[in-house]
Amino acid sequence: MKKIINQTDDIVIQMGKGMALAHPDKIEFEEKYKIFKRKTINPKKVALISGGGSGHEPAHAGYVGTGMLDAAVAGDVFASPSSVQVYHAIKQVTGEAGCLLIVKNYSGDCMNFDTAAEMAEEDDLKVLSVYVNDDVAVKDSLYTIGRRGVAGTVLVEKIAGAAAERGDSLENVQLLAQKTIEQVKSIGVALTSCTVPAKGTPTFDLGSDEIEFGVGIHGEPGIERRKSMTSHALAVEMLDLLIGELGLTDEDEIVVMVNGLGGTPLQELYVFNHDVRAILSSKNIHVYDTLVGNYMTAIDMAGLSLTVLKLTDELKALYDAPADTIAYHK
Amino acid sequence: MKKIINQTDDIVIQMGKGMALAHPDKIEFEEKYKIFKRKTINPKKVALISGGGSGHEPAHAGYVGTGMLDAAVAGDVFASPSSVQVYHAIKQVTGEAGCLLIVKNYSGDCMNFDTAAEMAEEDDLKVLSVYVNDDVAVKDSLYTIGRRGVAGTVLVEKIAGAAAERGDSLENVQLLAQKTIEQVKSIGVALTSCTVPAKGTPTFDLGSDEIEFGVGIHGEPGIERRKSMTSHALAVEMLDLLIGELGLTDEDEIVVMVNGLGGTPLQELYVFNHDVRAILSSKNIHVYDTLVGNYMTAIDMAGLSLTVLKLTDELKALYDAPADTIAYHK
Amino acid sequence: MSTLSKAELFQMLNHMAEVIIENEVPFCELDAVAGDGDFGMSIAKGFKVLMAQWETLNRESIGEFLADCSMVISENCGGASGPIWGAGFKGASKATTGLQSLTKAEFASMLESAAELIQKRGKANRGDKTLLDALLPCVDALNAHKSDENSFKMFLQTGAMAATEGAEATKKMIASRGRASYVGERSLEFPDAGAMALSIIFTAISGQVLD
Amino acid sequence: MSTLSKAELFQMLNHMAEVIIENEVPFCELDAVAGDGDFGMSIAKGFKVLMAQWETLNRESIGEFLADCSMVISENCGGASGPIWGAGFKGASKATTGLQSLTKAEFASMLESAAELIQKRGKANRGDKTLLDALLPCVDALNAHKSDENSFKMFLQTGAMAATEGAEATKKMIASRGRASYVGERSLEFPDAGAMALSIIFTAISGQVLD
Ligand SMILES: Nc1ncnc2c1ncn2[C@@H]1O[C@H](COP(=O)(O)OP(=O)(O)O)[C@@H](O)[C@H]1O
Ligand SMILES: Nc1ncnc2c1ncn2[C@@H]1O[C@H](COP(=O)(O)OP(=O)(O)O)[C@@H](O)[C@H]1O
Ligand SMILES: [Mg+2]
Ligand SMILES: [Mg+2]
Ligand SMILES: [Mg+2]
Ligand SMILES: [Mg+2]
Repeated sequence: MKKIINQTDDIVIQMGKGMALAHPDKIEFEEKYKIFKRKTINPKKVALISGGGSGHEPAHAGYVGTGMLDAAVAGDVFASPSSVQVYHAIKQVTGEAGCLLIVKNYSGDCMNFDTAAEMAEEDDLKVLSVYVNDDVAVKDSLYTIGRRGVAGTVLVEKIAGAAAERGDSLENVQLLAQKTIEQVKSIGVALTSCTVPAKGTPTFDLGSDEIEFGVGIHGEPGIERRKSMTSHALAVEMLDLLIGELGLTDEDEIVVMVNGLGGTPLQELYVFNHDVRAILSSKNIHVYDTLVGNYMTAIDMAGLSLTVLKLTDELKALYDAPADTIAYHK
Repeated sequence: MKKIINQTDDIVIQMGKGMALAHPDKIEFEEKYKIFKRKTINPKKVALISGGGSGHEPAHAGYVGTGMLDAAVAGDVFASPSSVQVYHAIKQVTGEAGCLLIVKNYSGDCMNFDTAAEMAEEDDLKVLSVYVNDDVAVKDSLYTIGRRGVAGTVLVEKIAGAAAERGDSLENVQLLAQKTIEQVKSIGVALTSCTVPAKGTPTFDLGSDEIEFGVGIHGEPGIERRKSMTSHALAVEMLDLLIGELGLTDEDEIVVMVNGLGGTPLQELYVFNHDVRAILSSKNIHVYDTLVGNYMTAIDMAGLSLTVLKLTDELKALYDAPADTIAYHK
Repeated sequence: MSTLSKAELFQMLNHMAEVIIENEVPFCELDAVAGDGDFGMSIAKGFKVLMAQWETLNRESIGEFLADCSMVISENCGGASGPIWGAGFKGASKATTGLQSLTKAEFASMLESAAELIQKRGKANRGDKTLLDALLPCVDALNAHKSDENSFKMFLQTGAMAATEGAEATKKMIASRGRASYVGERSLEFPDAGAMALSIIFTAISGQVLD
Repeated sequence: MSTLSKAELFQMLNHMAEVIIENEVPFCELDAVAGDGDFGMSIAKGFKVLMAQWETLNRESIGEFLADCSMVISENCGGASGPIWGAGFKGASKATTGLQSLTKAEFASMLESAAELIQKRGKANRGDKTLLDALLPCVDALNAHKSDENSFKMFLQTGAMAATEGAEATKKMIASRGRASYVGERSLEFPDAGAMALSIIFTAISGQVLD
């Protein structure tokens, strides 16, 4: 493993401090519970908290700021923060309007965020949660814990953030976040594994002509291992899955996010976006806005994910609202 | 080689189109001469053009927009655009106020941009040039063509862009760009090679515990091959070089740019920034602003570069001016 | 020996922490096959903090000690392991409040209570390919043998064998809880990381108990 | 044969383009050692366009044809190669305006004029470790032998040998022009990519000329 780091134990704290030093106008970093939060908290509005394991930078600290999150709680690399950490984040940013937790649907995250919510409720704080499960690589079955939350989470944070900033009630912010979750789907593909610093070796091995189709943002296996494909062929398959899941027709308007997984050159993301657009335009599906970049990464994995959000008028108005964070401007 | 691309021949055109499709409000892409330009050109202000080989995304197309460039000309991956391409870019965006070419100091780029300037002058356009040479890895000797231009170019574009937007004369914009060039220094380090798509194999090989200290943004060799180092040790050496070159003392105020070379996780950039700040603060050098991210990449290379710009009051005012481009907001 | 003293139990827990810390990398590797490869790291992290705070834990009774352990583990183990192992220790503490030593029966019900709280917290059932598939057979075996005349060591080794068999059997299961559940049938043929860890831990600590 | 007809020269240039295109990858590899590894790609790209536009080039005279080649190459070869090879073809065309065939002396001065414009454009000198270190010795050899009684083929082969020796000698030079100049002494022991290419091209085309 070659990485530009010091001791692996301290990586999240050093990163957090390095981030706060780079963006002193946007965020504060509290080392003890690894909480990133806005410089000034507005206690009148619904507070929005997300977080999860580290290694997905810029998520979620990069989305703390006006129009998006109030706080992001960081676990170790790929490991949910503890309930105690999340509890302290809730305590620090929640006012009378209450707090919404935006949780990516992993068993560890769900258990920790849920326990934290229970603890905060014991302190008479109003806490609701939503669970993002946009990854269509995973079968949605009664017998599993459901689908994983991946890059679509950023769009949920954007839209719920706009609702909270507008002054919506906690219940309404939750409802809008939930509506967004229902309209957002993602699928990823890996060209290489990621390497968790503490482990020091790649999580999985891929042959020099293989890709992992449907990979998760922690390097979890996906739908299947495949031979390498062209950008266009990948775009066809990935869009097919998403269009099918969302039931898109030529009436629909969507937001497209082409998300790099950390080790992918921007060059490839734009080439892929070109293919995505050619296919969408052949189907007369209208693209309202496009995001291309590293929004939700898997450390140093080469590969990308494609996210589609189907807009309704209600969601569009919120999508258009301003946002000013480290990694997302509007 | 595994990459998300189609034919390697077409990669720049597909990328360019993919980029314009993603940012229709910010840029236009002209396929014939591979020119990215602003949607509306203000003929009264000095036009700013940069460009060079592709593979450094988001440079330079990502810096086209208010407060920065008017056009960026793209060559093939790591190959200067032709003089004819640059000439057409000049023709398309230059008005009565003239045009400044911001050229990274490589023999190919210099020859092509110079020839283009000569061609445009034959059409009675006013064209001046500056050559960015911020890479301190290269010895500056009378016997070579001088130092390479790397990530510092982005800051030159920022400051010259602000001067042009303010309405400065061509001569003055050139002078300010030149002053910036004199105050900006960079040094890079590679953990892995990049892979040029058309070639299909890595440009160089590094052992599993080796780094290339002083690497160029095309994978050119640097100062020397070394054993891997911690982030902190790297920061010490890189800063020593830059501080020495700029003659920084504890009176000085600087802008720091921690630039990922394309395959580096953001995690590492922030850890590195943390080390950079610890060292700077021990030397009482004041950091006015910090940029952390992928600003000038070498396709998929893992590694980073560190750039320091020494501010004067004159440069600071321009640095503070707004900018609104795909990859840089202020 | 037919009871385990408080000191012996603390010694056993200390050894358990050592085993977990030593196995950080192998435990990660077990999780890498169908999960996300961080299990060893997540769990070792909490037990390292536990070791560091060892001398400060409340030693009034076994239950009190385990309750303190549960707090440290919940707060410091990452991922799913924090809530799961935290719940386990909390369950264990509930069954041992005030106790200064454990009979075989008390030991068995301590683990049974641990398994109950893990089930409550994680909502997993037998066969879901989690550490419960090692823990529940272990509890069953201990309950079946809690009145045997054997040594405490043999009693624990019976539990360890059952845990090992249970862990082995997870190879034939398709995960439906935890990260491995996302890969469906691709988790077949590989054991669950948490179940394997439990079998390794139990085997190690039962081996060290004096006859 | 003591002159080269227009058709023979066009045939030779066509073959040159083929050699360049065939060697795209090896030329990149030569450039990767101390440069940026794109030389083969940069140069092949222009010559591919040249081949595609082959039938549309102005065939009135050798000079006119070479001038057209120069335009295509300047516009379509990437990197330093566009200006350098464009200048070379422009120089060659200047020395051959209106000519329908070339004597050995005319061939030699065509290459001499090519070298001059390359020097003017790129400001490199002998010993700077560029393609000039293959081209200038080649021109010298051709000038020295332009009055020999040998065949045109032998004449060209003399030039090719000089180019090859010159390219070989670049191993001992430290680059001071082009991207390899940034690495200073680390360019030692490796030949210059452009010089090697010139030697390969010249050797190949001289081998194909009829006796
Ligand atoms: N809901 C659950 N109930 C019981 N055990 C679980 C549950 N989810 C996961 N586990 C156990 O936790 C182990 C994985 O732990 P860890 O890697 O720390 O969590 P994560 O899945 O968050 O990365 C699995 O191998 C499994 O034994
Ligand atoms: N100033 C120059 N004069 C003559 N030849 C040059 C000059 N600079 C570079 N070259 C030649 O060009 C070759 C490299 O071409 P290429 O790889 O296309 O350019 P770049 O250096 O821009 O990547 C070198 O090997 C050298 O022979
Ligand atoms: Mg995990
Ligand atoms: Mg080049
Ligand atoms: Mg795990
Ligand atoms: Mg080159």
